[in-house]
Amino acid sequence: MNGTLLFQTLVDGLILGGIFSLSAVGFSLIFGVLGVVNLAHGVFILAGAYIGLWLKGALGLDPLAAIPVVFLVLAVIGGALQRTLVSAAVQRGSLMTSLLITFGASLILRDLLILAFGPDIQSLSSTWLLRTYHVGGVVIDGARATGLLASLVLLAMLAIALHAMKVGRAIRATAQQSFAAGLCGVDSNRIYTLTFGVSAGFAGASGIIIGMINPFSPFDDAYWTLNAFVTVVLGGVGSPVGALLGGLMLGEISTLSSQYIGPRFPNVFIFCALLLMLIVRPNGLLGNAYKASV
Amino acid sequence: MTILSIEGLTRQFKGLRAIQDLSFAVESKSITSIVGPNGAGKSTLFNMISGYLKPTAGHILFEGREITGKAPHLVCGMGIARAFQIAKPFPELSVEKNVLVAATFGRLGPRDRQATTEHAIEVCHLAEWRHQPASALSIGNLRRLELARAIAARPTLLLADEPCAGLNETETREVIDVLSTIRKSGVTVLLVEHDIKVVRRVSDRVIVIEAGRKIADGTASQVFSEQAVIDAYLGTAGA
Amino acid sequence: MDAFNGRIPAGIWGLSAVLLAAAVMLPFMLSPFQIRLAQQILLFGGMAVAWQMLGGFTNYWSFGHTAFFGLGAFAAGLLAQQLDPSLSVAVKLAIGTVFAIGLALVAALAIAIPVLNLRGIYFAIAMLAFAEILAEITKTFDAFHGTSGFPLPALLVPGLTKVQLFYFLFLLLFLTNIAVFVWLRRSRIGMGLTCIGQDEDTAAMLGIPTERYKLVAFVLSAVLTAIGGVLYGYSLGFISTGSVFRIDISLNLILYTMLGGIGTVAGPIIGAALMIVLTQVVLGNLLDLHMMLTGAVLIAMVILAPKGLMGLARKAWDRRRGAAEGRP
Amino acid sequence: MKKGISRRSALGGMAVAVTAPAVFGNDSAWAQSGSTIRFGGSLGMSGRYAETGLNIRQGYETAIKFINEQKGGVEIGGKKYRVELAIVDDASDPARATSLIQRQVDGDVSFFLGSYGSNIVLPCAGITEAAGKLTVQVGASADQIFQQGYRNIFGFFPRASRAWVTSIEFFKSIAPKPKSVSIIATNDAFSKANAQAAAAGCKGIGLEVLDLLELPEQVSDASSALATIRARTPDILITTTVDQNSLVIVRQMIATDTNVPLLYQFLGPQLPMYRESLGAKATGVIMQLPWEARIDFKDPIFGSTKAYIDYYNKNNTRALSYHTVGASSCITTYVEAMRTAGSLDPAKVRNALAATNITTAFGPVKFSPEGDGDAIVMGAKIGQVQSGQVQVVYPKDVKTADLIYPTPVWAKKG
Repeated sequence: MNGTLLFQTLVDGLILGGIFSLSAVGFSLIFGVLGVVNLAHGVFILAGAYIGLWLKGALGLDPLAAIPVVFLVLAVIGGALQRTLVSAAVQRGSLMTSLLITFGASLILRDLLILAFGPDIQSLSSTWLLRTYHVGGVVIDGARATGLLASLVLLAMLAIALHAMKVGRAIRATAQQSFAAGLCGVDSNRIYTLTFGVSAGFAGASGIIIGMINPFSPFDDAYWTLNAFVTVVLGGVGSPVGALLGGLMLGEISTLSSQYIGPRFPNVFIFCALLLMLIVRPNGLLGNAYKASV
Repeated sequence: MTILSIEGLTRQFKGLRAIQDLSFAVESKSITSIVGPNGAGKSTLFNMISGYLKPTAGHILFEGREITGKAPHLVCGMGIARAFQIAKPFPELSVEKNVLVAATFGRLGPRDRQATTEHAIEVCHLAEWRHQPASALSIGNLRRLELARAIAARPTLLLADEPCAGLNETETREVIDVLSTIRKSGVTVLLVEHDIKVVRRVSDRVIVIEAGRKIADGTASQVFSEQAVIDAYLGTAGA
Repeated sequence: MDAFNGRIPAGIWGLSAVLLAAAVMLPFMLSPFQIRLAQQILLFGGMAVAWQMLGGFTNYWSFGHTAFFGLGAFAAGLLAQQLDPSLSVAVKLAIGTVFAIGLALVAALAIAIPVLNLRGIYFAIAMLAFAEILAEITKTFDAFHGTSGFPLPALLVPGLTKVQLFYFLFLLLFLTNIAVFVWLRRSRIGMGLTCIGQDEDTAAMLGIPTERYKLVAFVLSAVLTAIGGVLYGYSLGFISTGSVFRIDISLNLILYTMLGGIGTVAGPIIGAALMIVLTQVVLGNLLDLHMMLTGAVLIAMVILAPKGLMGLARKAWDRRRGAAEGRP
Repeated sequence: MKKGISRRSALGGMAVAVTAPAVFGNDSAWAQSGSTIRFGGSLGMSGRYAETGLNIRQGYETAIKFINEQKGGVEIGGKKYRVELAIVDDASDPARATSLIQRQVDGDVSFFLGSYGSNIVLPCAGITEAAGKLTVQVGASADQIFQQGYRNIFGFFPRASRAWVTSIEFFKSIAPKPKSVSIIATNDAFSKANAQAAAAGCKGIGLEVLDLLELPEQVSDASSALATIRARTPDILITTTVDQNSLVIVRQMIATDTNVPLLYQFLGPQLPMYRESLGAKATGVIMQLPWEARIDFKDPIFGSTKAYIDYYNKNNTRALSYHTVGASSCITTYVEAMRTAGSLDPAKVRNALAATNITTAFGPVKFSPEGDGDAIVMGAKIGQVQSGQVQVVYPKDVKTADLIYPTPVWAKKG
């Protein structure tokens, strides 16, 4: 086996995985804390990219600099969605009904994106023009490597917030309670809203990074939701580290199978890995960050 | 005649021995109580008998047949029913349906299930609530529903897990009545109970376990006069 | 007769007979477009009934039933190409259906053992993954022609137009699904499944063979869904992975069931009728925004009628009866 | 209680609103009224190919508007008609597509404008064909569509297996002569069929096909395919991918410094957005040009290609794409066939369509006996991005610039 090629493939997988990680962490958090599968996750990501696009066009704001703004906007949208619709669905029906709600919301939000920006392919910036790095025969794509770095920074910030800040601890405390149990001292509804908001914010931020690397269109949402699903199941539910691990696994499975088995095969391998993981360890490699395994 | 015999039963949880080399036999048509402080391993024992947990070592024989590690529904089908301490009814089903399910899938199968259901509801004084969903019952009623389901399964051995915990005087007396009725109908009862008064009143025999081991075995008056039992039981439970 | 199975009231029998007579006469009175709508209601409503055989009683909600749907369509379609061309299409369809049933049976048994041990959302995700795997396999390996698609032979019966013919085939499957569902619900298995839906551990403790019942329901549901796939494939005449392995088919089955009322026979059918008429008649001519409006209706329904339309109807009925008896 | 009632009545209202049109639905609204010609059909307006859908839709709308507003309708067989468009969104779902097309067939629409994707087009064609209705479309080009023996379906693009005739001739004309080619496709019907056709064509003229790499349908990472390309570099790299995937691939080629003497992207470089996003790096990329604005053709409705472009730009802000012009020309072609037939009888119009030999804003229109575009007459030209503009470099008689070959490495561009 060609050593350089193997190393190149591993590096490519790592870089790809970093992006998957960031794009999935919001999904993971909502799933871990609220037990809700957010089918609007992909639209949140794309909304982030589109808001970045608008800020760039209207204000000339650099996409990376737009991340805080995008984060806030998406956090408000996400929080509002939870407060109004998701909580109502969970109260009146079950966790399963929340699937229908988030699915409905994704249809609406996607049409709104199309209304505002059209169905065309868009692209955020020219950061991909960054240099190419050659390290001992391995080619490193500057743009994607930047994406990976940004992902790691954002994931680390989230991990710190969850562990060191008071809100973060409140979120973790809420998640550890059983859903039905009454809570002492923590307003669980507020925490749910907050979690939804933070998660949507992270989805939006990842949208910026994705938009800087790849072109995007309003119909990519299912792709990103599905990727988030896989990432979370592979890595583990509810924690940034789980998302990171899952994303990296997804990236490596993708590039390795593509390189050594055939470029058309990664999807088969990804879903087989997903099914296998579900059967062996349903809560992912790291398990559920908050609950004992089912 | 022995209906249940436990031989050298051991269960480990990640290094912790919940049950250690436990052996005893239960006489048919008796009420045998298992007592011991919290964490002594009583629930683990019940979980192993009912097929919920697999023992690490040892054997469980029911009516002379090995049932060690059998699936819960098979154990139930052989005639062992269990009433939980924390009642686990099907919340959206009515009292009657809850009992009917037990009658249908119990030892004798669906034969005479309607009559069995009626009988169990009557014995447990639940007729008044028969159409209520189980989620609407009070704790006392729930406990009797739990027993009614156990009776409806037409078991030969009933595992009753603290049926009186948290009940008031009247409710406790009702449960004791039910237990006596069950025993009179020829069912063996294996009882886990904290309330020593209850134990003294109903038990033919008492087995005391502590930290997974048997430390005493005999009639209630014998057992509760042993110093080891007084130390272990009263000492830690503080009762 | 007991608390679980009351006698089916004569009114229901009567209503069913009237509806069945109407269903048989309809295709001779409606326009082809209306028959096509009815076709879809029968097919997808009927499949939602099949989905309910497991998902309607328990929390085992399959998010990947399109796996069996696609499996059926591909099995029958690919087999038809291998069969002696001189065979009549009806024979090909019959052989294809048997083959699809066999394959679905094997696939369902194989996948059931691992996935039925998963609970709640994990079962849902596992089924989603299973469907994606089958979809990817048909696309990735050229032998399955999933990417570019392949034609299926055209089934013709003298005296009936193509839309009428498939209407009756879908009706047949629909009635089969309902019969199986009603039988299941009234059997011991249905009682057991209902209990599993309430509390699986307790169910096992009370002697219900949970594993076996889940397996029976899952396999029945899978096989009937696969037959739906066979008929759908033949009705289209040309299929690819994109036409039968569709996540939205899986989602729609759940959607129809939820909208109409889970656990009921009429629920999924009402739900299917509502959504199909909504998306293809009311919003059918809209080029934009129809997805958004569909989403809005969906949300409104879930919020306003979380137990579905049947649940709403039952509540209204109870309230009226309560008022009549002078209860609050 | 109050809440309950309002909820119930809200639902009741909803149910009535939803079911009423179904029961009392007025399908005759679709009918061909005396003085109107209705064009029906479906497009995938939601889904991955919605951008193409929108381009085609604008083409149809432009033609309809022009005919009604500028020409006051069309005269067929001595009678004046207005034209009308009744397009629906099939959402790329065959169940939905077939039922919506059936609705139009029931409503006596006789002239259909097609969708794309053979899993939609073929089941729909089954319905229109059986009802003796016509289809002219500018999207679908799968071979299967034209191999069913259908008489009433026509397409502007030559079928996939013939879409590479001009390109192969172009490869032959390049000097110094390229020796090898690699192809990147995605795992979808369109891309795969074209990749196979390209590979077959290349082999036919003695080009060695080094690799035919197939990526998943939606590409987010092509690193492994590009590693293969770097390890075994062909003279020509062909991608038969759709716009979005093409852009992912080319960007990653730049980012990983993957150089080939000639990059041929079937779709993508035609988009202004593609060229803007790549800037100077786009220089040298080759593409197929189904249509070229600078080549002027006479058009029986709009007058000429130039007049068409002027009219379009005056009325629209969206950039003109070849799909848009093609869609307008579908209607032109229909109207011309109706005029020639002097009738709206589908059978007569069908024969006129089969015999069509005209020029439109899109270019010459002539169908093969099976109904797809004549590979020579309607075949695409070859373009190359030079200084941010698309130049025609082949065939020689219409070229606007000389081919740059081999193209400079990425680092030397801009």
